[in-house]
Amino acid sequence: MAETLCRVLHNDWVNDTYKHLIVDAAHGAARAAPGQFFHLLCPVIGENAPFFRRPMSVYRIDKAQGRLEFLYKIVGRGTTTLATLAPGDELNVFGPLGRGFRLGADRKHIVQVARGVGLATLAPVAESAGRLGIRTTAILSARSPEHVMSADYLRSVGAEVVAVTDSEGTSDAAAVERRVRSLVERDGGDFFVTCGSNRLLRLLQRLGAEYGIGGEVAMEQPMGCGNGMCFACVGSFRNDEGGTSYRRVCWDGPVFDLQEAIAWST
Amino acid sequence: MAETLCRVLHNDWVNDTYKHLIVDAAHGAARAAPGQFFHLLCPVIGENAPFFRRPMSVYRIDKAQGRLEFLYKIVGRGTTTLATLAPGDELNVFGPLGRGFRLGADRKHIVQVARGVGLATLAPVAESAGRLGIRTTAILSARSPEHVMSADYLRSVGAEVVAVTDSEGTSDAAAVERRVRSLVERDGGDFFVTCGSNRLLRLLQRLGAEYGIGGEVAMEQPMGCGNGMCFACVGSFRNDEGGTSYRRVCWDGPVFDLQEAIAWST
Amino acid sequence: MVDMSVRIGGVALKNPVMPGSGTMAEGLARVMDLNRIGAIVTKTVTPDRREGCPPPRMVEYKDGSLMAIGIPSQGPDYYIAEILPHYRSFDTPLVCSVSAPTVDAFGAITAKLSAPGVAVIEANISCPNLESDGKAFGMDPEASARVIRRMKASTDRPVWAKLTPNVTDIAAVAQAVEDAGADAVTCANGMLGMAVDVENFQPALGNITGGMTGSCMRPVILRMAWQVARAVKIPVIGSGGIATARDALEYLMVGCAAVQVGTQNFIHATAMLDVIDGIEAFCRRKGVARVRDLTGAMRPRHGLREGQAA
Amino acid sequence: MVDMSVRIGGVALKNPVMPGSGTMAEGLARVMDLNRIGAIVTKTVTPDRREGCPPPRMVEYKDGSLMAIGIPSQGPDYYIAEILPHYRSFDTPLVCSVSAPTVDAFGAITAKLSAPGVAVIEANISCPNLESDGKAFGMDPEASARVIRRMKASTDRPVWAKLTPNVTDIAAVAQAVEDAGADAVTCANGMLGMAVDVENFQPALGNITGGMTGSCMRPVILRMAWQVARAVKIPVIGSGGIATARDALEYLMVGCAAVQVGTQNFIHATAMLDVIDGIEAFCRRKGVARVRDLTGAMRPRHGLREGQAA
Ligand SMILES: Cc1cc2nc3c(=O)[nH]c(=O)nc-3n(C[C@H](O)[C@H](O)[C@H](O)COP(=O)(O)OP(=O)(O)OC[C@H]3O[C@@H](n4cnc5c(N)ncnc54)[C@H](O)[C@@H]3O)c2cc1C
Ligand SMILES: Cc1cc2nc3c(=O)[nH]c(=O)nc-3n(C[C@H](O)[C@H](O)[C@H](O)COP(=O)(O)OP(=O)(O)OC[C@H]3O[C@@H](n4cnc5c(N)ncnc54)[C@H](O)[C@@H]3O)c2cc1C
Ligand SMILES: Cc1cc2nc3c(=O)[nH]c(=O)nc-3n(C[C@H](O)[C@H](O)[C@H](O)COP(=O)(O)O)c2cc1C
Ligand SMILES: Cc1cc2nc3c(=O)[nH]c(=O)nc-3n(C[C@H](O)[C@H](O)[C@H](O)COP(=O)(O)O)c2cc1C
Ligand code: FES
Ligand code: FES
Repeated sequence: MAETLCRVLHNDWVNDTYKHLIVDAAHGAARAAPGQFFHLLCPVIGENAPFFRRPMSVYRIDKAQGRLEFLYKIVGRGTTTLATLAPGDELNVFGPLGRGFRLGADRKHIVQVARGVGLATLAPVAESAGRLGIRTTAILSARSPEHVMSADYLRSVGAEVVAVTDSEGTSDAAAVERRVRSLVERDGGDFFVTCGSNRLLRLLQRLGAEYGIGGEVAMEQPMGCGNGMCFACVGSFRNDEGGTSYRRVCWDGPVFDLQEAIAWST
Repeated sequence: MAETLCRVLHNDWVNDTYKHLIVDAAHGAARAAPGQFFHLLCPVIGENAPFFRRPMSVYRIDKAQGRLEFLYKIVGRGTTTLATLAPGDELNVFGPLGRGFRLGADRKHIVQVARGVGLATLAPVAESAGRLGIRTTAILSARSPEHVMSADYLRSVGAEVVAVTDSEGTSDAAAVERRVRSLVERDGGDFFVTCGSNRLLRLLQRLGAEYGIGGEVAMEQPMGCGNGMCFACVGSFRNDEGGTSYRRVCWDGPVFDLQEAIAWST
Repeated sequence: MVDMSVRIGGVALKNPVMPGSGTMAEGLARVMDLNRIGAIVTKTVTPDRREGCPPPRMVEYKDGSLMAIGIPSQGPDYYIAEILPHYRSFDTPLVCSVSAPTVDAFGAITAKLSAPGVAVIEANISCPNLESDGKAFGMDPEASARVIRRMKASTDRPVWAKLTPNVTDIAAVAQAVEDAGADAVTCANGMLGMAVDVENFQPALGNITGGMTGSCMRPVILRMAWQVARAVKIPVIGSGGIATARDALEYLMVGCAAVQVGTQNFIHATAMLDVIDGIEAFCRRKGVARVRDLTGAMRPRHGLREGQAA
Repeated sequence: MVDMSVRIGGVALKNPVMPGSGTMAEGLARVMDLNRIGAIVTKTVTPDRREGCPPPRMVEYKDGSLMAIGIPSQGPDYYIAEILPHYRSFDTPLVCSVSAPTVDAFGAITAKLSAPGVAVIEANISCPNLESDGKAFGMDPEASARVIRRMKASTDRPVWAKLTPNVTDIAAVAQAVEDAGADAVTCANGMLGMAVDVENFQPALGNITGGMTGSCMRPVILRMAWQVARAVKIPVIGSGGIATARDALEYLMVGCAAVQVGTQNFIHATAMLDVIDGIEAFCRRKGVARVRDLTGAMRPRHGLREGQAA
């Protein structure tokens, strides 16, 4: 884990709100695991003056070429200035940070359900599962077919992809529930991973409890240090004593046990 | 006087430390007089975060085309980010501000002595004098011949130009004194204007007093508002009662009577 | 149509936005129409003539500035003869800020400056530069109350007390001046700060200490305004780090009836107009009929983001 | 070779740079060698277990941040069992920060935490989030002195008193704790601030108020450190807005013997190393043989830039 000045290789639009960033980061790429994140020092430009770094999950890790990839949505100050970076520019990257996914080799079929930026977070899980010979089905939920990102990439690493969208009316809870039930009942789905939607988190918690299937969720919270030092990023989680306690998303997570997580109303 | 968003037309190096900035500013250009200044909102980029505006004298005013020109030296945060502006970028310009030179039409021969950024400030005096039919001799003092700026421009508006430089050993006080004395004694020099050097200010004060010749000097001081409101920009000036008082460089100046000014040791 | 008018301690203002004392001067009238702002507030006047602090007077930071101006003042006679006339042509109420070294002198200058054209006297009991170490009347509730009582006895004009933020318990000072008869409190002046020119092993300011102002001070002064608004019934005027309408709205929502814009006038001379227009646009967007309905409109957080809190 | 060592209240430090309490945790050891810094300072421990403030816990500004963390604490037993061992492998002195709701409880936790491996106890009498409105022991010189006296009676370790900046006269509090036996004072904790989420008419922080820290607070806290250093003989540790060596030098020159880096650790985890290296480079460049010679090295401005001042 270190602070590294990386060179930007690529930073282009994927659709109208997302960009795909690739940086040269041999050291970071060598060590990052699925679900971990990097804390990016976004540039200060005019009124857009992000004070703290901004957390971004690793979207792809290319250990061979020593490259790190991110897929990010432009939502505010930091991501706005991040979007101005051009190939050749420098980016100060701190990480890898946090606890990633724990993909036991005894899994048979991982069902991942992602929406929005969650797609970025779950992509390396599929890649990792592929390498471990674990079957993966990725249900990608998005506003419209144009917003379904990385389906081709997921297929290329061996995942089966199901795209569901609001505009086609296929993304509602009931429809996704039918899909997931069928994956569990007919296709041996035995582990859930999710990120990016409280609604989908609640759904998988319910189904996981019903079927007795374990799972993990990657949580988000605005961050200060990203390194467990400031306690700014806490959220409530179910604890062993049947109550809830605050845990640091950056340090105890960002990946948490599916049933310990509590869908925060955002 | 107003705050205007101008378009940058040109922002190029003149030598290794100075840039020449041209902006489209019909309103400002129409009203600016020699010796007045504009207060520029320099961009914020990373650690270079100028909080207040930065004052710059008008170097050339092209009323016909509605253009304003500045000649500036890169010295710190604000001028560093100013230097990043490219043609087409916007620059927020506030002005014209301050009290400029008073070139009575009864002058015969203005002797101007400038060094460093003072060249920018005095250039429009020569232009104005030219239009009023007043003879001007400009003694330009610089580190080396490459640092003598705007000699051609001054000649084009009718001024006689004498360049003196440190590297050629022609810029020392004694040499400049001989020049000025000769301009007064042989060529009818009857008004002094100066900017950019305490040493030259003291010299002209002494010669002005000796010959009974009036003059003006443009002073500099770090500024807050540039508009007489904050009182941050005061310096000491001789007052009527034989003492000194603080006066606002932005409001009571930046152009002051030669003998009222006090050379601040900077 | 949004009703932008407010009443502050007996004076009707067409809107709640005015400059902080010492952050506007005659030059502002060249840049904008002073009839558009809620009040004109002039630089503090002292009984004596003074030059103010030695330069350098300013240090810049990324999001604020440290200034040690002092009170360059030419005395009340000059004020009446030279400053007042500049503002007589506007229909905007004029707030005259005064300061003095003693309670008696506060009374005398208040009486003297209750001249035609002066609508309000604001007591600057908080200027951090006048006394060594920044000690000021405003640091002591008793002394503050004495100043206000004397001023009230010396004038028929409303008196606003401008508090210093350099205190442990600003609400206590606010209560003391309210009890002494102040018609409103302004919260607050600059916070005492300093800077070192490390290259030269010397203070960066001629005066060593100065007033820290600008956006970066807003969270601290806003907290004080909130504490003051909960402690007094008289109107509170917020002043500290207001650069945009959003910033002004924070002050209104924690309980202020009006706001003063200071340092931002130096960067954008027409900042107050943007603040006024922005507040009005916010009211329209949110369906707020009267700007005064925003005063104290902050409510407790509903449903904490993560359920139960510790 | 510059001698970077300093002695603070009976403890020898290899250099004058350490973290502020609550701004480092075990994670820092993954990023840098904790043997390089002057001291390790751990997050404040309270007698009881507590969860800390409800989220949201943070608001960002251009040059600082407002955080309401509270003191999530798992109590002294957990500290001794789980936290201390993390730091036993470093030869850097460990400063254990404690806080408590009563004088008695301050004594008890101090006794308990005077465990092997703890070199210094720092009294956090200043945390602004614990009590409503931010009232704290540190706002009252008497109460502060009582805490320190009790702590000194409960331990053989040096006791440092960390002051709150939310006071009128910080020098008076410093003198009180010096008289009570404090071995050093840390100046200061975060300044109490707040923010409003104007879109939703609610406080931006779950706790309403929080501590304002980061570069933008430096001018104010630096002024306080200067006032404290002139008032006491014990060493002063400066803490407020230090991001670079230059910032640390300001604190040393106004009279501090050491500094704590806080918020900047969150942005650059290795900030303290840059501060240490930068101070050493400055000493070399200026021919300063011992870093302790910088303490109080600020001199009056020579020859005011414009001659005589008013
Ligand atoms: C572990 C982790 C991994 C993440 N991975 C990705 C990723 O791969 N791709 C991606 O696009 N985004 C990701 N995010 C979210 C991303 O960090 C935020 O969108 C970003 O920090 C917003 O910064 P900003 O300055 O643009 O927005 P700001 O101007 O700071 O805020 C804009 C809005 O976003 C909200 N916001 C700010 N920070 C966060 C945050 N950390 N989490 C949730 N909401 C926030 C604010 O409350 C505000 O409403 C991740 C977040 C976390 C915690
Ligand atoms: C009326 C007026 C007209 C001017 N006209 C010109 C011009 O035509 N061309 C030109 O190149 N410069 C001119 N200057 C100087 C110019 O304003 C400064 O060089 C500029 O503000 C420095 O900004 P900075 O952010 O780059 O430097 P900073 O980072 O602010 O400071 C760098 C150094 O410059 C000093 N400095 C900062 N501001 C000023 C100032 N206003 N005057 C003197 N020293 C300062 C600082 O003390 C510091 O040592 C003028 C100044 C005034 C007051
Ligand atoms: C340069 C300057 C001069 C000031 N002069 C005075 C003054 O004379 N009297 C006074 O009461 N306040 C004075 N103030 C304080 C302002 O009126 C205002 O309360 C303070 O700056 C906080 O607001 P801001 O953060 O918007 O600047 C001055 C502030 C500045 C920056
Ligand atoms: C997130 C955070 C948590 C903090 N927790 C504590 C604490 O537990 N105890 C304490 O004495 N100070 C605490 N502080 C104060 C810091 O130690 C430091 O004094 C303060 O932040 C000022 O320094 P800075 O501006 O460099 O951050 C905390 C500060 C921050 C930002
Ligand atoms: S972001 Fe600092 S502890 Fe998580
Ligand atoms: S810069 Fe504000 S008065 Fe001159």
